[in-house]
Amino acid sequence: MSAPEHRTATGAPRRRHGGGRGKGRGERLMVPEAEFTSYYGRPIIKPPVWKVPDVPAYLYLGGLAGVSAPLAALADLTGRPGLRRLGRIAAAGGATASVGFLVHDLGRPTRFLHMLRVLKVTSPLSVGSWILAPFGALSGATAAAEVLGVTPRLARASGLAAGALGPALTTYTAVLVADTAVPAWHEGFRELPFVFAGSALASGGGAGLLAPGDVTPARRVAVAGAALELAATAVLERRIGFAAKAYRTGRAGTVLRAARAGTVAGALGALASGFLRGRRGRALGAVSGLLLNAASAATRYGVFEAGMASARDPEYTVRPQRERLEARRSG
Amino acid sequence: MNPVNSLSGPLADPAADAGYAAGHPPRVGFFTDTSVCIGCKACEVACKEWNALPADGVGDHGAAGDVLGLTGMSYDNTGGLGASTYRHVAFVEQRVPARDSAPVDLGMPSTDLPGAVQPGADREDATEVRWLMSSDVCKHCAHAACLDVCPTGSLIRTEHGTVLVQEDICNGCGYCIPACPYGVIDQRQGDGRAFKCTMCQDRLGAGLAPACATACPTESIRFGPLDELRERADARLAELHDRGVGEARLYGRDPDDGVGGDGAFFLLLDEPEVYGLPPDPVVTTRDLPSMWRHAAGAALAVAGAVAAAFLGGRR
Amino acid sequence: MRTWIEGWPVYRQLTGPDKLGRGTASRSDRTESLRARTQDADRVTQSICPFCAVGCGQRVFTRGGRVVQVEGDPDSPISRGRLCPKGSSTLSLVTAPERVTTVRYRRPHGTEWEDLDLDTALDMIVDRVLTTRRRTWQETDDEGRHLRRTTGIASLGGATLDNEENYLMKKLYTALGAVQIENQARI
Amino acid sequence: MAEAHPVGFQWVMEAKRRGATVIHVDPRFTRTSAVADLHVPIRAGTDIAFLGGLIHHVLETGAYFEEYVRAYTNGPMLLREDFADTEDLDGLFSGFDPETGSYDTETWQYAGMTATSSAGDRDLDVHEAERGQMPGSGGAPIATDPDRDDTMQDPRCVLQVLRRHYARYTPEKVHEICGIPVETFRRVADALVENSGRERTSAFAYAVGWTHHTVGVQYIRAASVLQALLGNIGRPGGGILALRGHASIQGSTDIPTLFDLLPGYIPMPHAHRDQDLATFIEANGGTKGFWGDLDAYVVSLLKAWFGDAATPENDFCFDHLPRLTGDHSSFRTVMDQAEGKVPGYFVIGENPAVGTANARMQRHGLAQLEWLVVRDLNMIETATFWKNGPEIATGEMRTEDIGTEIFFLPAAAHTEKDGTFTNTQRLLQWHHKAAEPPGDCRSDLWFYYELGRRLKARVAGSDDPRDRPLQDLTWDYPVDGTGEPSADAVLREINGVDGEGKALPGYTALKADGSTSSGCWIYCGVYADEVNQSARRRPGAEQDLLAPEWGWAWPMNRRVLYNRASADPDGRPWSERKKLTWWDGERWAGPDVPDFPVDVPPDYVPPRDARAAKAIGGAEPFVMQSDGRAWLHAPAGLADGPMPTHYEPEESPVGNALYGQRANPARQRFERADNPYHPEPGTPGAAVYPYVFTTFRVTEHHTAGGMSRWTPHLNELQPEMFLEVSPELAAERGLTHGGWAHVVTARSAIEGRVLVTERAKPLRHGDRVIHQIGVPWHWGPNGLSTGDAANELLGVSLDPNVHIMETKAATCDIRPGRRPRGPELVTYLADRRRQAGLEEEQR
Repeated sequence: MSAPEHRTATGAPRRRHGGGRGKGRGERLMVPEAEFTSYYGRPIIKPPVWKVPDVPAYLYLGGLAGVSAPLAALADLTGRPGLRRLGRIAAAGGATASVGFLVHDLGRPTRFLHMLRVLKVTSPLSVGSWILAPFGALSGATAAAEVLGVTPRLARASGLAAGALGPALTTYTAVLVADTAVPAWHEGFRELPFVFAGSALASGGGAGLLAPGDVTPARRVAVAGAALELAATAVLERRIGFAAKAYRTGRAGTVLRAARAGTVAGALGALASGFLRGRRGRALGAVSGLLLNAASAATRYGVFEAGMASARDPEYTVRPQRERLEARRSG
Repeated sequence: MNPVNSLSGPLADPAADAGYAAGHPPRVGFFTDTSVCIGCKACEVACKEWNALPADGVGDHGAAGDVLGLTGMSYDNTGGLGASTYRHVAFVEQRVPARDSAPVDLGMPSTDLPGAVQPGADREDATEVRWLMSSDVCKHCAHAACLDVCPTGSLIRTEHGTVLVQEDICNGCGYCIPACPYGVIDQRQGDGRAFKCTMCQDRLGAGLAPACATACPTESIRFGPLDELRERADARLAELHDRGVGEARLYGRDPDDGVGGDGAFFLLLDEPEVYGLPPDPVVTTRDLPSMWRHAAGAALAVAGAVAAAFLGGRR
Repeated sequence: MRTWIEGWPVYRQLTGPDKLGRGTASRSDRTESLRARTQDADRVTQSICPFCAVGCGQRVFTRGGRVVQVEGDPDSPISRGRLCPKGSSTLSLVTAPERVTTVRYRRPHGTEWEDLDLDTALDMIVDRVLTTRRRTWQETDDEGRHLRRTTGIASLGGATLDNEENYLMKKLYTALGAVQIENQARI
Repeated sequence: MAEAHPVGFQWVMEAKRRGATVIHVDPRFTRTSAVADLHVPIRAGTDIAFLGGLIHHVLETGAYFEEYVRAYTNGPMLLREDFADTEDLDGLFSGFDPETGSYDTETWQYAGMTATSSAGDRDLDVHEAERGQMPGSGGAPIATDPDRDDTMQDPRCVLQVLRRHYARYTPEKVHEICGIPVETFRRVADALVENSGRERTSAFAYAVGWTHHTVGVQYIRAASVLQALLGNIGRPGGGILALRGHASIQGSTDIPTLFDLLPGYIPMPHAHRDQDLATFIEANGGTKGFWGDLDAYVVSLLKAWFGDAATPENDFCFDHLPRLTGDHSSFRTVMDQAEGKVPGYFVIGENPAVGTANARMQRHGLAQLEWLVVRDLNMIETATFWKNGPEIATGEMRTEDIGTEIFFLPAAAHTEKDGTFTNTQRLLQWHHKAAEPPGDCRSDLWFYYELGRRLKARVAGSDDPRDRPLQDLTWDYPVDGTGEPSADAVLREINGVDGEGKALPGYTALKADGSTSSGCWIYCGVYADEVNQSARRRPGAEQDLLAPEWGWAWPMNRRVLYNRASADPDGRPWSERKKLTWWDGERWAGPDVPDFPVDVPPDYVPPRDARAAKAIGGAEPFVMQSDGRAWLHAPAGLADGPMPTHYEPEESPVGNALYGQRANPARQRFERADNPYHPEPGTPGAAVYPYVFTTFRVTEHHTAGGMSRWTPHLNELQPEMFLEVSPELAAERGLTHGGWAHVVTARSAIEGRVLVTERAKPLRHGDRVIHQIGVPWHWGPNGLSTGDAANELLGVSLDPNVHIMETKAATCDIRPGRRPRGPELVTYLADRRRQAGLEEEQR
């Protein structure tokens, strides 16, 4: 690798943030911006080795499954067989595919079962595995019963159990990414669970819009989820300081802007579909549901990319820490 | 006695915290004194020879991925720590004012170096070059994020208070990699598992020092019980300060820092980030209880939202 | 069954002191059986580093006749157990897969290497030495000064040769009358 | 030192920790500079000006150790009236013959000598031009005490001559020549003076940065003069320490595979009409000091080699030794090879195809051989030049045209054989065999033993007198089950035995009557008491700092040479802090083995007819010198002047600021088409090669790479050939950091990746800026990391004393981008040579 950035082998290039506002222009800055130093611009933390689409898909599908399961369970209890059927299949399919992507992403896939070797509350992935495993079994059994049309009582019980686990499935993934040294993820550890919750609701609800019969609860879930996601994202970007740049710029920024547009459009469409009768309403609902799911997947991918970008650029690591250190020194 | 669920703050005995009975060996570590490092890289080679690590990148010029071939980063053609590199010697070249000029604090990165001379100008007498070298290694944190996030129990605390990847357990989930605030651990291409410094766990068991510390010609890398190393480091720091080396500072020595103190700590001659180290690392799991609370809240919101959606009549 | 369940770290977490699975509960079989390969060496041989002239002490660990580790000899008052990167690479140097371990022969004007038996090679070299020596012998120079030599056979040795090797070289060459005997020491 | 001898450098760091000042003088800012208290950048090839400046400072400020200088150096000795200095002759000493390019050294002698000067001069059969080849082991034989003035005020005394010689080496001149600011120079001078004297000592450490010059020997001499003036020789913490680069390079000169030496620095005999052993001894031995026993050393050597065949009647087979007729050094030989005059070549653990200056000439030599034997661990370039040498690529050679028959025999590694290495401090250390060599790999000991055995068998029945030496040669060594001869037995032969076959205790036991044998007199004692002393390994922690029971140092296990000088003339330590060897009333005492006849009291005055060791006065510590003193002025033994003088390198960008004589007048040059030199500074063509380059080594590789370019863990650390340039030079030539550039000389062009570094600092020379390029040494076409070899760039010009080449300073050009490839390279180089006006001149 050559190092085109450097004119010489001299180390520690010092980069001034907020380019163009340097000393030479006669401007007087209110607070002189701290210079940022790094080791040849190399990242300080290691960017995750998690692959695309494996991990974003795992995050998205977990959310979809986690909302579909309670949706199906309650649809079962409230006599909405269409929603029940679709929810059960979405829950099981999402969980299975989610596990599939997770295993595929492992460096040693044959050692997948090592995930259940220990139960570590300090490890969101361990906790998640212990949620995902029973959830997968329960939702799988439920869906099997649904498809085969057997043992509806058992299916109801297992469906309820899966439904109870489902919400946890939607948000542990937020802890999973936040419990890292990746600045854009860690700094957002308070907001990310709500972003993921909202995004999961939007996708689960959105999927429900594809079901035959009454999909009102799904529509409500979708719209509420979209609202939660948008609100939580807005809070996230406002509160996490310098790391917010990772969500606004680059590929992550582009993807997240598209996701937001999709979410807004999908939510509006879903809402509107409630006022339209017949096939047009159903069709609009279905399109909105698909759009919401696409947007939800894009949100996870955007969050993923924001994290990757913040891991690759040492400035995300150094600046906040340096500021913290200076504040501590002076205060 | 440590609280069993300690996630941050000082931790007197990490091994006890991990279930080792009283009478386990003392916590050991490295004190790397960069003021006597000559950048010879014996540590890198001795480590790779002992641990039978593959070379990463010979003859491969500029392929994607890690640093291969000549990097242009002074004499550092290693780039950083990685799955096949448990020791990494950083080389930093700096132009600084000549030592005979008025003293300046070289450690502060917030200003341009006083007296810096532009290339091309006559630099006779005005400046001199400072070449910093530092052998980086896994910090074996008191609170090790890599260990805590590991879902398989592959990463463990050993009886020596160090952090070890168990190769027969790791399934390559990769979680430890972004969890490390220092960017130490990494996944080995073609193998899939994560690797990092073991502090030569096998050698420790045989009563030997790790390979790097054994080889180090100038005792820049010292190995020993952490308590002794901390005393030695304090004395060395005082000595350097007495000699007017005001820029010397310890890094990772303090048990009150964000990771509960490093098992491998350093004496540096400039700010940590100059060497590629984070200036104020915090173990991510410090915030884990709060994360779980927020996640629980959000999950409840999900549950509530789904439940609420079924309220009222059907349309 | 009981052993099996005890082998499951979750069980050990629940029943032992390591509730969080950070240490004792999670240890694997491999970890429990880790041993330094120097412990399993049949023999430790004291040696000297072959690179520069500082003369650092080395310990060579062998197992089954194969070198398994080379590291600094702490007894050496010169090096006190330390080695530089080159010295530290000695294991790779002596066990390199690229190391050539058979005789290679290139015939005059040949375009490829050929195999050759070591014994045959020695005899061929003996032939060459004797022939060349006879052909290029100088008994006296034009002024009648005694020479009793050949300038047809030259030798250039590296400076990693042992003293004993240099001694046999100088002794043999001198008896052959070869004078262009040189060494890295001049280069 | 930190770069190439990191483990030795631990002791420098230890000293620094205890308060020592570490000063690093080097054209480049290296790892050593990084931890030194002061780095002094110097223009490559100007160290004598710098050291001369220090000598000037010490003499003019009276900072020399007067008592030491008076008693232990030749400072008081008076020189002949007809001696003329460089001050008088504008850079030449008296006695220079411009036709032969060599000196008649007679006028350099002391006044009042009854015998005429040095060995060579008496030896009328040896031609003038061959005298440089005579190493002058014993220095000038002195028959009587020369005239001297112990007040050291006489204008003809050495100290005053020295003062005049260095009068113009002022700090300002040092600045002008070396580029070292006056203030920096003063800091060095002050530190050196403050740390020398009774209570303190300073040491100089050097490596090939000092020896690889056309004035290399005089570099070391300059340090010797300075250290002798400061009283820093023979005392703990003092000295001039050669940091040698190979495990047994010291051993390779002690037991030399060098053309001009027999074991123990005994000169090889020269062509002669009627020289017998006695006249050889007379011509080369001294009358005083330990060289006075040369007869015992030579006879014992001949007994070791020819055994019972060597008798007093046949002069101990002295006539079996072949005779020299001048320079048969490696470079001369290679030129002869290139002309087809040398059919056979053994290359043993060496890689001249990339490792020796003017590598192209080396390969042309290889290509003209009839047969070549290469023994090595790896498939080095010397064995593969016919396949992938640069000349194959340029079309200058075709594989099919190369008639060289090549035997590549794989060698055993040090772990696979017993033997001794002699390290840089003369310490013999035994390495034990740890494993069997794989496949056809064999030790070089096996190879030569086997070669000798077969050769002897083949000539056993011969009646050709030429074969007599071979027939008489002792060659009986025990072999083990694998056929490996016993290195232990060889070492014992080197040590030597007495008439009863018992191992000798030391060289003082050697006899000239044929009753003793010893393969190398200075190693005699390594097998004392029938014990392989080199294999002693009492842990250092159980011994004092000298660790006398670890290995064995020649001579006689002494760790500090000339340690008699650590005591004053009366035998008392100069200071308590720096005591090492002293007279305790009965004998010389102290932790080290005294480098002095142990029971000769300080007040001993030898009788006038005493000779050899008996002629050493009790206050004359330099026991190998014929006058017992350290030489500030060398009355004999050197081919290029009695006092070090600043000369510019063969190629330098500027003229000599001190004298009209630009470069060493006695240097060895080879004006050949395949060895073109650059135009002198100031001539029109000089601008074609405007920059200075200096070759260097990095920690991660070993010399020409034969032992490091096949090791993955080293190659990943320094994976590519690179060129170190300053930002200023990069700007001037448009070089990009990380990009390619090529360095051009009249010999060749090599490419490398550019490392623009502020460690490289342009130097001022008057109103000129001198740019210096750092070119590492280690690459070649084979191995895991490959690249062009620095030796392609270098021409061959040699130090006249030891025939070592100048690699540390030469001129070049540097251009962005890769070098031309294939035949284009040949035309490119020729074009540049034509621009420089060299091509017409040469062809």
